[in-house]
Amino acid sequence: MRVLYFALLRERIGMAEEEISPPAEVRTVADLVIWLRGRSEQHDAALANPTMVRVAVNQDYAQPSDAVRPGDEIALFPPVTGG
Amino acid sequence: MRVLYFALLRERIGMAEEEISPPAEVRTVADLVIWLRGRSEQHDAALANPTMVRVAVNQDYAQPSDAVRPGDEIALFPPVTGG
Amino acid sequence: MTVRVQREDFDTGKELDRMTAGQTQIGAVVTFTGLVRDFADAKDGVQRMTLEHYPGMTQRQLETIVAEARHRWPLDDCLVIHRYGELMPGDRIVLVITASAHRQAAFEAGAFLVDWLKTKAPFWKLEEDGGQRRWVEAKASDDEAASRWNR
Amino acid sequence: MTVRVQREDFDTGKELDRMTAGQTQIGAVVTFTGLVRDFADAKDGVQRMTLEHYPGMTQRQLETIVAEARHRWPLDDCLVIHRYGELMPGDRIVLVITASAHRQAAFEAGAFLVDWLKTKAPFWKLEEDGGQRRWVEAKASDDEAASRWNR
Repeated sequence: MRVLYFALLRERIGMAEEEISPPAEVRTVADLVIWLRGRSEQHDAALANPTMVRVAVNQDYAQPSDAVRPGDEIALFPPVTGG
Repeated sequence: MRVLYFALLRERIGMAEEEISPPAEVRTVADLVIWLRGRSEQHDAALANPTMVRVAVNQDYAQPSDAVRPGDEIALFPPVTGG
Repeated sequence: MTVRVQREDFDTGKELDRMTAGQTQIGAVVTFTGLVRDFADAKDGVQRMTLEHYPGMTQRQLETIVAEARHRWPLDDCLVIHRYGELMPGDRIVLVITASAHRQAAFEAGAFLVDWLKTKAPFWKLEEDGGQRRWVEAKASDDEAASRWNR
Repeated sequence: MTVRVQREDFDTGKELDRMTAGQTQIGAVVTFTGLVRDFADAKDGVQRMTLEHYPGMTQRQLETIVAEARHRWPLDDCLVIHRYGELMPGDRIVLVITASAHRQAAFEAGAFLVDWLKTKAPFWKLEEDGGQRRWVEAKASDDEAASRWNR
């Protein structure tokens, strides 16, 4: 499973992407965010405020209850500010 | 008093403008339209349907009750279709 | 703030560039370009449109409505060009450009000005199609669109 | 229907002319151009903005929303260009062009696409002003503007 970070989350976590293999009980977006927060202090601080984190699974916006599977491309980023 | 006609009204009445001197009792836009209808059969037919006639006094839209005075520029035309 | 009533064509891109060149407070620019369409009930002949107008009133009324738009929305700039004379399908008729710090102001002021042009600007369209000629009739839907700004 | 995500500048007038050339069914074309404004809380330094984006998702999501706009309004054509990379105040960021037989469709679809870009397109603005750098925060007003299309 590949995880991408963008903008402020990328800077806070200190990397643009990482390859991860979470345990089988990580089944949803919500599970994954909790699991990622355990990876480092930076992860924990960057992902602590759920209103500041958006998640896309395979390049589509995802809800906390949506499934994540091995092979997925997961992206975590702050609320967008384009246009 | 100068009266201008535009578009379909100009064609039906058969002239683009005329100089008129209505009697003193013609005080409002409504009075004037009635008076103009008496000028010829063409005037009468062209101005018969009030929903198809708009009036401007001195280049501003006017209501039937608005005053008309000697020296005014009066324009009569169908509903507009620009834009 | 500029209003032009002219026989000549206009260049939307050039007008847009002129309005925004060197400006750094404008965040949003909306342009509306109106074009002559093929006539809905066309026969086989050459199609042509003639736009008649009331010159003195047009300029005066356009300046009034542009002032009204500036009063209602925070506009940095505004341009209205309306053509008259003979036009063919595909030709440009009207251009409205609105510039503001905020996109909603630019969009709303643009729609307001176009609705106003459709219902109040003293222009009349004559369509010719081969031997047929026909004055275009005003649409009730245009009056409805314009009435939403009466508040 | 075209979507482009690019580093290079664009020419609104040229894109507009390309869309309308030879067309006689289009009656209304609306363009929205978004520009970099001076930063509200600027200090004295040189101002610069960097737009970061998520390339794969951007293109994919833009194509989806353009398809949605076509489904909601009778559009003859539609173009979205969004830039990324380094930009200075006054630079163009985004272009949306909508063309329709009817002006209301062109205006509404344009506003819909711009609202969507503001709230859903995966772009992030980093403002730099001399030594200061700051990620722009999302605005609640943008979410409100976008929510009016949820019907």
